[in-house]
Amino acid sequence: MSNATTAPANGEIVFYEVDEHAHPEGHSTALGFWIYLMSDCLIFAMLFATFGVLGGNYAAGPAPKDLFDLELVALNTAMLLFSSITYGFAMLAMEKGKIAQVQVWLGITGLFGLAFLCIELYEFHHMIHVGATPQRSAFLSAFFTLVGTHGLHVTFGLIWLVTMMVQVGYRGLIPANRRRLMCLSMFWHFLDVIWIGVFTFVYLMGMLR
Amino acid sequence: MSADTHASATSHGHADHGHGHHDEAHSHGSYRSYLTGFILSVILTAIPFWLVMEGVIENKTVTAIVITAFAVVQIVVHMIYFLHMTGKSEGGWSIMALGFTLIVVVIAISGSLWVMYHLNTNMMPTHDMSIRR
Amino acid sequence: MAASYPVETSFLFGRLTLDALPLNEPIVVATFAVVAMGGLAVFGGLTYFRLWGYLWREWFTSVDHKKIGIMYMVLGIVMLLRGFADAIMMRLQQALAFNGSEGYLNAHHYDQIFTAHGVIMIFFVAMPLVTGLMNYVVPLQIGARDVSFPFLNNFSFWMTTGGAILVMMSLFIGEFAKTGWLAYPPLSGIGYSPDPGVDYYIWALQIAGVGTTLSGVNLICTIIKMRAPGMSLMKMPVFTWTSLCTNVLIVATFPVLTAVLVLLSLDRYLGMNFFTNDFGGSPMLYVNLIWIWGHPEVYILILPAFGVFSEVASTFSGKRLFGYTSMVYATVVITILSYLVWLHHFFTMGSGASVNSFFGITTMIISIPTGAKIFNWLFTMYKGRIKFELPMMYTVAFMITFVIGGMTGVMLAIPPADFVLHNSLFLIAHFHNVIIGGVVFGMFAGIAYWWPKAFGFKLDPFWGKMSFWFWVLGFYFAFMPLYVLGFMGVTRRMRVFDDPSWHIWFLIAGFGAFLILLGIVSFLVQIGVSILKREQLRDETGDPWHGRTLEWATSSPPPAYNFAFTPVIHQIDAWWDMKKRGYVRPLEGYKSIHMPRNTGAGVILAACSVALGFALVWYMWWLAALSFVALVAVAIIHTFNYNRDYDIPAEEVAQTEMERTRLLAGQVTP
Amino acid sequence: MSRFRLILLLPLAALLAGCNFVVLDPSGDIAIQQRDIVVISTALMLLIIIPVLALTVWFAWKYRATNTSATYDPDWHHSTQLELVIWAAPLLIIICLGALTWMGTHLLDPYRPLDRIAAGTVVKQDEHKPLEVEVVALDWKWLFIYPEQGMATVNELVAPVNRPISFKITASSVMNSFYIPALAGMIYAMPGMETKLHAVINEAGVYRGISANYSGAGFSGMHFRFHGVSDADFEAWVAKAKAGGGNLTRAAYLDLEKPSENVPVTYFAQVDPVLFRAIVNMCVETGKMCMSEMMAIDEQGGLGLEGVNNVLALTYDKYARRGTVLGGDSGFVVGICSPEDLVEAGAKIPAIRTTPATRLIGAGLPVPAFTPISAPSSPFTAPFRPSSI
Repeated sequence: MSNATTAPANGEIVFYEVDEHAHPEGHSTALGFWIYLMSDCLIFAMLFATFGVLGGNYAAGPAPKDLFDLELVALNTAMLLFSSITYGFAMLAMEKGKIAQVQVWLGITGLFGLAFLCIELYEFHHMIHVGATPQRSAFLSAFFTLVGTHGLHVTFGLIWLVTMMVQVGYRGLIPANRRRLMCLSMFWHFLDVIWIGVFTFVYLMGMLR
Repeated sequence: MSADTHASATSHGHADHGHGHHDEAHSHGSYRSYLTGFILSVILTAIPFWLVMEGVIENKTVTAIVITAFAVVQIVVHMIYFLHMTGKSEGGWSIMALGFTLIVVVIAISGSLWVMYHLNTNMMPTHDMSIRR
Repeated sequence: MAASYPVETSFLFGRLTLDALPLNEPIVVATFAVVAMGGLAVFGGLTYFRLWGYLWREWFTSVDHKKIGIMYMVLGIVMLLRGFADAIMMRLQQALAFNGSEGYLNAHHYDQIFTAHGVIMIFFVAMPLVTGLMNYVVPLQIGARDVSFPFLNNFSFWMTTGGAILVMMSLFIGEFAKTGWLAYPPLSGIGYSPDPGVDYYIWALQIAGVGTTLSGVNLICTIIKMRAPGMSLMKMPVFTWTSLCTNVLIVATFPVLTAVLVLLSLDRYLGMNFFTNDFGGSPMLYVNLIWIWGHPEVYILILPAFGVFSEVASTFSGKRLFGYTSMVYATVVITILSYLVWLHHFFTMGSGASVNSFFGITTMIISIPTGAKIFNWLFTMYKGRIKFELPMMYTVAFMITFVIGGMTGVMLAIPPADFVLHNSLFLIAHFHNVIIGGVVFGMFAGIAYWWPKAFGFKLDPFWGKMSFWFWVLGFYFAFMPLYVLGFMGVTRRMRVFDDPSWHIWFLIAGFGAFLILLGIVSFLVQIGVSILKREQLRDETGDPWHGRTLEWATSSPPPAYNFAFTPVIHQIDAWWDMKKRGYVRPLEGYKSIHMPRNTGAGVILAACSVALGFALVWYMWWLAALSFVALVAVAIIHTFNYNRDYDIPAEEVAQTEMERTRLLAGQVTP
Repeated sequence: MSRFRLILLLPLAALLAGCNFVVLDPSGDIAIQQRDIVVISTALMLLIIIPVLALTVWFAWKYRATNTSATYDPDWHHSTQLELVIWAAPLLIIICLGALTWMGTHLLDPYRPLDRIAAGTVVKQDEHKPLEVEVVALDWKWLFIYPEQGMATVNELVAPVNRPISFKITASSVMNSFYIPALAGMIYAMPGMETKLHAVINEAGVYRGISANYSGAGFSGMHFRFHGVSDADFEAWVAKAKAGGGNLTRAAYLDLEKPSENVPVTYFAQVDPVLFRAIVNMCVETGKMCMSEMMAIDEQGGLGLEGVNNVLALTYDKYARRGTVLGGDSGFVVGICSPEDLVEAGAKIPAIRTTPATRLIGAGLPVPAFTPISAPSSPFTAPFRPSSI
């Protein structure tokens, strides 16, 4: 009786899938994480919009050209770019299943990320030291918040990266870990994309103002 | 960060999944594609920095437009070579989500700038700079 | 009030002192006593009947979308009571405060009450009800076992609850914001609101917002990835379609709210200058940004209700939905257009005529797809055979009420008209007209419609009808006078009045609020009576309404795994199609089913978040740091747990399904 | 279902009873035109709303399950013609409303100077010189400054009938909304900003004026009386007010702006001539940099790194409690020139933008000169009357 409804033979309509298949583990993870990144993108969009509106309000204080050091920003950008390619190498190693290589590349990526953060913190420290604090003007509020939010994301990316290194060491390149590494890869490259916006619209355009 | 909630142990007996959407859908690229992306990014980053640091173009507006164009191209490069975006990943849903997000981002940013420009022009007190001298 | 700033803080308790407890305010103390006694009774009862373990194991830690959906609904209904208590206090105050009387509420309380009413009704009533309904119904409608990320679902729920808890705390510890529900600066800035009220507001919304956004991501993925084979996009039930659009809106707007509130809190905590007047900040920017979130939010609430009405109209008319395709396109068009209209909330701020007319016209354009939807429901009834069960009654009441609200909405969309109606009680009447007439009626229709699916018995019709008539009449009595008052030039958020000719209208509105109170009581009685009479109201078919969509294909309540065998879809209204073509349930060949395992991580993470929010409100930096570190640590530790699922053995599945076969055998096949 | 209809009639019945429906029966030309738009748009929408309501009730009744004589067609779910109609009908209405919106928004833009006093009476430049009134929303009262008369009042506004009034509106602390329902639509009053409103009152009388945007504890008491009077009465009132009042100096203003509720009507015979400009520029306090100056400096690229030292700690404040827990005390930017300097400079160089020379009005319509929507008797043709330019 049940076979009558389930056998796909002789053109009869099938109402139930008897040949059970669960939806495979984590088959939505990549899409889900991507959608999360899109929502994160909107947070940055708002910060960019805020910077766009308030970026010229110096409150008779310092302007970008008094504060920004493009050489430092270029160095910073380089750090992030290098970390991107090294993360890419980690992913390639993961494809080949080479745990040690993955760990090494992840470690290098982390170091580049850390360097990026340190340079950014140095820049912030320098600005606050000369008195250009986030409280001084709407422009500085918007600058510190936008760049700082990106930096905060990098920080969380680093925490996640370290966690992943531990987990890869602990469980190897099991599918769950591969999936997580892939999500982290999206996250890391997404931060790169945001940084392109930051250096173009905040730093370079700021110097043009 | 806890997006991946199904952690699976490999031992489950569901090795054979009938559905088409099982593929991890992300090609992870190759050394070649990563290197291409990287080199393009370096170039696309270096040129705008050079343009601004050296003041190559006199007109600031033109410079701004040019570096914006470089940024857009570089974002596309990152999307393709690092994020492996194609029209096919996740059955087209990724690109659709991206497209929708871009629409919303453009509406929100340009709308805000437009609205705030109006409000500022209409309402903010202004005066001529010459009195400062 | 004029405490000098910065305030005294102690290391241990921050700025929290005994003065923050409203011990000298009889109303609050009485409320607290009632809540505390109620809470103790519930706590005692649960302890006495040893239900804590059960609740923890079966509900709090559950990752089952059905249980989470029900918990969302419970949260929404509990918060409805709080939000409505605020409403009726306002109505009472406004009915009393005439002829020189100050009423019974001072500004300090009244201003908190209307703020809390708005915040609670939108974020902690409407949102949980909508999310709960989507959570419960969508996976069943698409023939899925669960959502894409079951743990995330649990976490999202507890974050929403965490936000609600923080709002409730503000009632007894300190105070809530006195700024209106969107907390416009500079009023919500530290200069004019130095008290912790706005901080409660910020952190409650931030915590709940995380939950809402993640639940949006989750449901989008579920709908995209988990549909049963054969269910193409254009074969999805309309409720699933509206849910998809709603969640797209959620994911694309709640980050905006998050960002804006972050900026506001930076102003308040760190003295930055985004929305201050000094140092180049711009309060107008806040208004602009928050409405980029705020307008789509309205559609987040109404779209699922539209979905409910579509399902209900076609089910109870015994007919396929008229114009499915145009319904879907209308929904999609509304989704996109809702991003293009935000400025209509501040036409009167002073932007130029071109900006105003652009946003006015885009706003009106939204009424075209909305109008098309109304016509679609209308022609679904046409040539149908309409059974006026409770959900259908709500649908007809909705259609009549909502067109009026739509009309007044378009009036407000015309800038010159808005200049005389904005911020008046006309505006209040308008948005209650669409929110009660649309969202609330929609949620009640949805609850009545899907209740038998969730619990296996129908709701009592008598008390349902009582509730319906009280709600509908109460709505008209409560809000039609506000339209009238709007034309008399009365503005919102007023505490006392000096024009006696307005009094009668406030009395009528107060009477309407009283009727709504009876409506809410009847609703609660309805649930109680139905539970008592559940054996009479029992439905053993799983399909009490002769439904059309897949959720009616399984038993009521559905088993944990929803469907023993995944259905295959050939048509829209898949279940109707299956019944028509004489489907046969497979009765053997059950396999073990792979399911996610319950986890307490969501509760713990949300608890850490609430502690973090509370600490930040009161400047208890040690607690903030501690709970933040705990939050990160628990999240990381949770990722080390790889063992997150289990299998329901085939024998158990077979047993459950046999039971259903037995029940069905006792029925005449529908 | 007929019960619904009865309830719908309720507001109409009340209308007939003759309450004070000021929004529907205003006394100023601008508000009258705005009322007309409300009425026209409602009529346009009722064209579609009434059939929908009727059909809903009719279908619900006719196709009820107990009526087995009605046709039942469970598979009827599509009709291309019908779908065209249900999309086209709202579309047509919205096209009409859209045109109405476009015209109305431009013609009734509060920034736009009046071109008529009433239907049929065109404004003549020499004859109808607008009365200037500067409005300041304070916590929680309204300050009206009459620059021509050199006087100011609190919570009382008087204007001669049939003379255009030109309001400049700002606020001292938080957002409010300036609204006299009988006169014209509302406009926000915001600190550090200046909004404008042009209006005229056509009938003598006493009207309510309110703040339409919630602004804190004293909000409910923040209303005033607006008197429309004859020219002679206006002169008499000015004389009376000037006889009794004090002097609104900047110090007096700083005292006045401190929060107070339900403030009685007060007159000031004299006003510091730069007070309003100082309020808008948020530099009433001595030493504070004016917004206009700050913005001009910012436009030139700021004051450079030295600019960071240009801040002093706040000593005066309305509430005396600013500053944040982690951000420290609040300060202010030290001004380089005083408001007087600004005015002086402004007198020499016509640079302070008081006229709407660069105002944004949108493309479609040039600033004035044809009769806006007038006769409600011909509501459907009026908005589309050809321009007389």
